[in-house]
Formats: sequence, C-alpha cells, structure tokens
Amino acid sequence: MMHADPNCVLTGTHFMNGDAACCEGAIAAGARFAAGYPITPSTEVVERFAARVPKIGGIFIQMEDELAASITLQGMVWAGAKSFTVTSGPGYSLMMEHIGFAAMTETPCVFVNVQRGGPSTGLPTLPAQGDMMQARFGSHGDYSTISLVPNSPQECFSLTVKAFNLAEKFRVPVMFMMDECVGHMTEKVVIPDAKEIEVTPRRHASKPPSEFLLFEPGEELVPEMAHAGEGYKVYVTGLTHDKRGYPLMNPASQKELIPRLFEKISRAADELTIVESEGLEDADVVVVSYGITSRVAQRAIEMARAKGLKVGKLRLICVWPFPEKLIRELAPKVKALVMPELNMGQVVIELERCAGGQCKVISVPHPGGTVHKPADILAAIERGAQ
Amino acid sequence: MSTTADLHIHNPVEDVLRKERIPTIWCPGCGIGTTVNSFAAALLGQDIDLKKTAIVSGIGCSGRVSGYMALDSFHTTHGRAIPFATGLKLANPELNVIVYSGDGDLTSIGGNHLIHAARRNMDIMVVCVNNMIYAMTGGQAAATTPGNSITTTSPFGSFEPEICLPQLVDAAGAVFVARWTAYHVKQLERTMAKALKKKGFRFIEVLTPCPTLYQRRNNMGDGLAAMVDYKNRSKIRNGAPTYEVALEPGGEIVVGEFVDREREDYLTRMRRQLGTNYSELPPQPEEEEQEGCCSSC
Amino acid sequence: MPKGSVAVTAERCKGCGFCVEFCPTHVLELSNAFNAKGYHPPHMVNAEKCSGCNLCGMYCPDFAIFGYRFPDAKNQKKEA
Amino acid sequence: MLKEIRIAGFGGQGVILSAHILGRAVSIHEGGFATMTQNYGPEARGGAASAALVISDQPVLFPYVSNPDILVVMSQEAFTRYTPELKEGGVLIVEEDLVRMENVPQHIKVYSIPATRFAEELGKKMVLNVVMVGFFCAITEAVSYDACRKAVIDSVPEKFQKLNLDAFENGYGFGKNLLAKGPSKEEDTEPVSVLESAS
Repeated sequence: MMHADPNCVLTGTHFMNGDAACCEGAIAAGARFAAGYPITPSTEVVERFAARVPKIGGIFIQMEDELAASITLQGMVWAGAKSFTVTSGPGYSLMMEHIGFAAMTETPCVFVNVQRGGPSTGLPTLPAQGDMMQARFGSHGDYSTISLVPNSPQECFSLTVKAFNLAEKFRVPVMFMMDECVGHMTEKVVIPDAKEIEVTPRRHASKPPSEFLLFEPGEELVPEMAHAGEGYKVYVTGLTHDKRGYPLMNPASQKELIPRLFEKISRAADELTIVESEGLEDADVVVVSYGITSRVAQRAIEMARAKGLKVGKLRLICVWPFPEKLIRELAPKVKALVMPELNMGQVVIELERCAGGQCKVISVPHPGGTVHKPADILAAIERGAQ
Repeated sequence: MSTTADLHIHNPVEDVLRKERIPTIWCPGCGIGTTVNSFAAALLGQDIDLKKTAIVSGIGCSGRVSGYMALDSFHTTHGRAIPFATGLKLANPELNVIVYSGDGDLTSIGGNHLIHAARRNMDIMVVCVNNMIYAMTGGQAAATTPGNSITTTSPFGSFEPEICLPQLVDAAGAVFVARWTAYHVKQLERTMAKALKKKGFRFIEVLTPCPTLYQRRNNMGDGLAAMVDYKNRSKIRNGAPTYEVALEPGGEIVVGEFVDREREDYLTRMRRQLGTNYSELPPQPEEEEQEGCCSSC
Repeated sequence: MPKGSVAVTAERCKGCGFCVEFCPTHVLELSNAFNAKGYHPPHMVNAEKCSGCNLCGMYCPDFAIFGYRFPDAKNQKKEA
Repeated sequence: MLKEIRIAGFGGQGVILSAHILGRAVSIHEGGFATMTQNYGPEARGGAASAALVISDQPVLFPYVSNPDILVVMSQEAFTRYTPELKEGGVLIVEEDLVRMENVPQHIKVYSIPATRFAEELGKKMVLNVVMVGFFCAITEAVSYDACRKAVIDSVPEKFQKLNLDAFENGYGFGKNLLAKGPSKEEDTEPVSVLESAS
C-alpha cells in the first residue's frame, strides 16, 4: 500500500461542493490524467481538474465527445497513468461501449457519473438516480464492475479515492455514481494528511517480458499489467482473448475469460459489501437506500422512531456488486424492507430478488428532479410495520 | 538454390511481426498485408526505438494490423483508435504512436476523432488503409465507396458521393498528408519513413484492393487486377492541392505527398501556453511534510 | 550468376500473384503445386535473373516470399 | 438548532457566493454544519439565482429548503417568488432599492438595506453580496461576527480583501444600528416599522 503524494493533496478543511471534492479525491488517489466532455451537472469536476493538474505534471484533455473521452482515458491508463472521466446522463450512455472495453481489457479506471433526471436530455440541472441499472448492465455483453455511491461532498472525496483503489485492485472500471444534488451540494470537506490516504498502486508486471503473459490470472484472479513503452509488446483487444491477449474466439476461451471477470469480483463479496447500518438487530422495518436518498431516508427513520417504530437503516455505499448475502440474512428477520430511490424502482428489483419473499419489499419510487419528501418514506415505513 | 537457414537470413518484415499469428485473416489478393511490408520497412529503416512504439487500431480488416505487429498493440473499439492513441501519447509523450486502421473505421464512425486529432495536431501518425468498403462486416457501402458501386447495402448502386480524405484532414490541420496505393510499395515506404520522423498529426491514405467484398460485386476482377489498375491510373503529383485529388470512379488516381508543413503540435503548444503553470514533478518521496490547506476551494 | 534469390514460405501463400506480376525481372511464376490450403505458391522460372531486390517481398500481403542478395565471395570466405 | 436560509436574486449579484461565505463561516469557523445548494436557470447571466443554506449543530440530512426561516431577496422576482414560502415568524431581508414590497405576509420580520448603493459607494457594485452578508450577520445572529469575517477573508482574492471587509463592516454596522434604533424585533406579530420606512 502506498500513500497519496503530499505535494498534490489539499490537506485541510474546506467548504466545497461534491464535484470539487470528487476532483480532489481523484488527485489524491493519484490521477494526473483525465479526458472529458462538458455536460451538466458534472463539468465542475473536470473544470477544477483542468486548473489543478498542470501544476502537478498532469493533463486534462477536453475531447470532441464522450465516446472519445471514455477511450482516451484508457489510452492514458495503458501508457501507465491513473485516469478517469466524468459525465452525466446522455454522456454516460455514449460511454457505455468503452465501459465494456475496459471490463474486457481489464483496464483499471474510474467513470464518474453525476446523475441527472432522464431519460434523454431530461433534467440537466436536477438530480435523479436513474442510471443505476445502466451502471450495472449498460454495456453490451456480460461483465461485472463495481459501483460506489456517495451521499455527501465529504464522501465524494473519500469514496473517489476508494473508487480508484478498487479499480486498481480488481482491474475493473469503477462507476462512481454521484447525483446532481450531491455534486452541487456544498459542505465541509476534510481532506486528511496525505499519509492517511491509502493509495493502491497498479499491479505491475513482476516478470520480465520473456516470461510474462498479459492476461494470466494472478493473485485474486487479477492479472498483472504492463504498459506501452516498457518492452512487453502488450497486445490488448476487446475481442475474447487468451492469456497472451491474443484474439481467440471460441467457446472455450470465452468460458475461460468471462467467468473469471465475474469471479474476481464475486469472490471479494465480503470486501465489497460496503454499507452503513444502524439498528438492524431488532428492526421491524429496514430502510435500504443509497446516495442522496439515504439522507432523506435518515430523516424519515428518525421521524418513525419518534413514533415508536423499530426502524433500521441500511445504506448501500457499494451498490454493485449488490450485498446479496447481507440481504438474504436480513430478510427473514424483518417485516419489511423499504427502498426509496430517485427512479421508478431499479435497485429494488435486486433487493426483492435477494429478499426472496421472506419479507415485504416496499419500493418508494420517485421520478427525480428533487429528493423524496421524508413523509413519503415515513408512510412506507408505517405500511411496512403493519 | 541455397536455403535461407544456410545463409542465416530471414524475411526482414518478420522482425516486427508476431510470427505466431501468421497466416493473417486477410483474403487472397487483399492489399492490407502489402502496406504492412512498407510500414515494416519504414520502421526498420529508421532510428526508431521499437520498444517505445505503439500501434493502435479500431475494428475491421485493417484493424487487425495492430495485432500482427510485434509492437505494443492495441485493438480498440470501432472508430476510436485515434482517441485511444491520443491517451497513450498524452500520458507518455515518449511513445511513437501509430494508428493503423481502415476507411470505414477512421473516417465514418471515427470521422469526428479524425478531424479533431488533426485540428489539435496531436503527435500521432495515422495510416488509413482505404479499400473503399466495409469489408469485415460483409461489404457494405462506406463513406469512401466510389459512386454507383454495388454493395450489400446499395444493391442498386450507391448514390452517395465519396469523401476525399486528404482534403478533409488537410482542412482540419494535419501537418503531413499523403496518398499512395498498395502498388506503390517503395514510395509508401519512403513516405512512411518520412512521416515516422515528423512531429504532429500525420495522415497517409493507402488505397488497397478488396477483391472479395468490393471488386467481385462490381466486376472489377481480383486483387491483382486492382493492383494493375492502380499502376495504370495513378499519377504522382507531390504537393498537389488536396482539393484536386478527389477520387473519381475510373478516373485518375492522384498520389503523392500533398501536404508537408510545420505547425506546433498539441503537447508543445500546451507547454508553451501553460508556461510556468505546467510542471512535470519528479516522483516525490513519501516522507515529505505538507502544511496547511489552500483557500482556493 | 544471379545476384540473389527468393525464399518462399509456401504454406503462407494465398496465390494472389502480386509477386509474379511486379517482379521487375520476371523471375517468378505461380507453380502448379498446391499448398495445404489449395493455393499455388510461386516458384522461380528465371532464377538467373533474380537480383534479390525483394520487391516480391514488399508486395506479398502474406509475408510468404522475400528476396535476398547473395553475399559476395569475399564475405562468404570470411564467414567460413 | 436547525435554520433554513434562502438567498435569492439575479445572476451576477453574487448570490451563491454570499451563501458560500455564510456556510463556510458556520461549518469551518464555528464548527457547526452547513449544507448549501443552489438553483440555476439556463441563463448564464441575468436569470434568477438562488442559493439555499441549511445550518445546524447536527449533521444536515435534508439538503433542500422549502420553507426558510430566513429569506434574503435581492430582486423583485425573488421577492415575489420566495416570500410566500417564508415560515411564519421568519425573517425577510430585502435589498430595498431593488425590491418594491407588496402583499407582505403577516407575522414576519422585515429588514431592509440599500446594499447595492452601499457597494457603489465603496467603489465596486459587485460587493453588494458581502454588504448583504454583513447585514445578515448583524440582523440574524445565525452566524457569529468573527466566523463571518474570517469566511469573507478566505472567500475572496487577497487584493480585494480590504474592499470586501469594508463591505462586510458596512452591512454589519448598518444592521446593528437598525436593530438599536428600531423597536424590539423579537416579537413575531406585526410587520415592523422598518418595513414602513422601507416601503
């Protein structure tokens, strides 16, 4: 484990918005390169990055579109850099192909999506959580990635660092699923001393080129990586490939490659069960939420407790992979799971599947544009408690 | 006849090929492999560090070139070789970055990236193998398909005018623009050698036969017939204004080095513009202390 | 005495005929023999005219042929 | 103790920065909690601008403000749009030259200041927002003078520090004088006399 570069970390207490904090998180995590394309409400991240990184040896390039941005960043990664891109709604849709490319080529990188209302151009300046299923399943083909969801500017900093660390550890594209509200919300953000910020280094080739296979599963099923210009003659393709990286398009090589891309994530299920919980032990109803919605849910929980209801809180910080085991254990012990989301019911589908009919699952959908009224969540809690 | 083993000689192109991947997937009479010979000769004839040379392709028949070259090879997504190459170059300016891809890939789905990389004068070399058809997907009309051609998606003859690539990239700001055909192996080698040594956005179009998916449907014979046709129809006009080099069906094929000019490339201009705002920090020791916070939040 | 010769890797050949057509001294012809894939690889019919210029190699899309010049007598002695 | 604040005006007045300064004062210099959000229209300039600030001694959960305790309006449009949302007993702070008050709700307290004119007298119209911050600080006491002053200092470029501090003091002093002059502002019954003088 390494630590952040003290020359680049803005250690101190700040009053900054989520977009700015995300930028600082990326810098603290070691990102010195990014490619982007302007889109509300995410642009502030790269605007700040463009001002910050030249002085610390980095480059931000504004590409001609999101298709370009989402692959340029991967060129940067294969040249040895840590890199990311930032977008919202329509831009995220355009980036889907390259999320698949990153998954297939095991390119460690971060895609930040500051979610806004949709579909299509929707609500550029207002929040939603409508891209959660897209984060999981958006690209064609079958793959598994990680999605983190912050609920405050402070977490936009700390979880961005974590997103980069997980990307390096698992060699996957990590989805950082902010929303307009969190992105534009300004709060106190404490950036710790660089020494307290752990940074996961790249899993770099430990063997000389003559013995090295670019896609040979190493420790934890994750291959080591060599970069362009290091003499390894890497071969990277989006086609199904063998351990050398050479295209090998048959059922056997598909079977060897694709399940491993899933398994490297699924075998770390415990590590990737990143939640914040409270009062689950004796709860009748548990409110399951993520992102900005979790803050509103918290208020509803407090209102319900004031009425004497036994309500627990389960906040998903890592939504994908979904904390299946936790839900399977929880469902038989409660009357109901209540899930408010700023969409018409996306992650609740997974919640329902994992609850397996052991308890009621109550979706509290919201089309976005603002957040729930705590009273609406309270009403669902009361229904669940009956 | 002595054997090559006796003489300790081998095909020089093999020095830059992933031999274990030969034979290629290309059809008999396809010209892509021919362009690779010129490229290999150009690479080997230069003082170029092959360890620092990366080749990037998109999708399509020509998109497979990257994977046959024993360089750092990146076979990316359809149309996006240029932005990927841009990322490589920016994060490691020491790399020689070459994009080698097809006409459909680079000029249609990737057309926007082509324009903007030329505009930025990104320091990469682009070889566009133009076989005038979407070949790998089965012979559909491309932006480069000559007017009236029969293709699977223009069964009654295409009726879209074809794009003139040298004129496009010239207008967008490329510093080096050339066109040859697969027949011009030596000229192509020399042009590639020159382009490899030049800084900025360099673009070389190479017309190649596609006997299987273009010529067959248009009664144009095999690959060899196309090569002979190139030989007969080509006219070398170095320095020709690019607005005069459009390809007309059956007309003259103007080839040569059309544009060779100087313009500050992206990274040079970036460094100049940023001035003291840009610093390439050496890796910092972890122990160093950092005090306080900045108020620029 | 020819100045050079060609080497053919018959199994790579796809019989396009580029080498035959563009050999400046007309050294080559496609043979009657088949390779494993059913193509007719080239062979030398005018070996004495070969200059070893490797234009055949430059044209070959399949890296199946290349020309080489014979080392001169002096060099041969040195090597021996 | 949770207070919801809305500051509204038009783009270019520094509405967002004024909320930023207040939020910074609370969360960094007073050790409390502050959450700021903002609304924007599609216009870059001249459109409606509004910032919402929730301050508390507890972490703020709900980020938005629908019924503020304190409302600052710096344009007629803002007055018309947001005044009806003000809580009963709430405080309305008004840029008196830019807002003509009609249909003022009952049971609120109104304080007015010619902030733009003060700013112009200081030589830079753009510091009207900091005049307003000073006035806000004096009137509401939601944020301490010291914290607010510090937040002004670290929110503006160094060469404009003196100007901004003057603006802050100006607004603050005016507010304190107003409080001293006027009748008790603690009663939440009638619109206070300040209103009459303003309108």
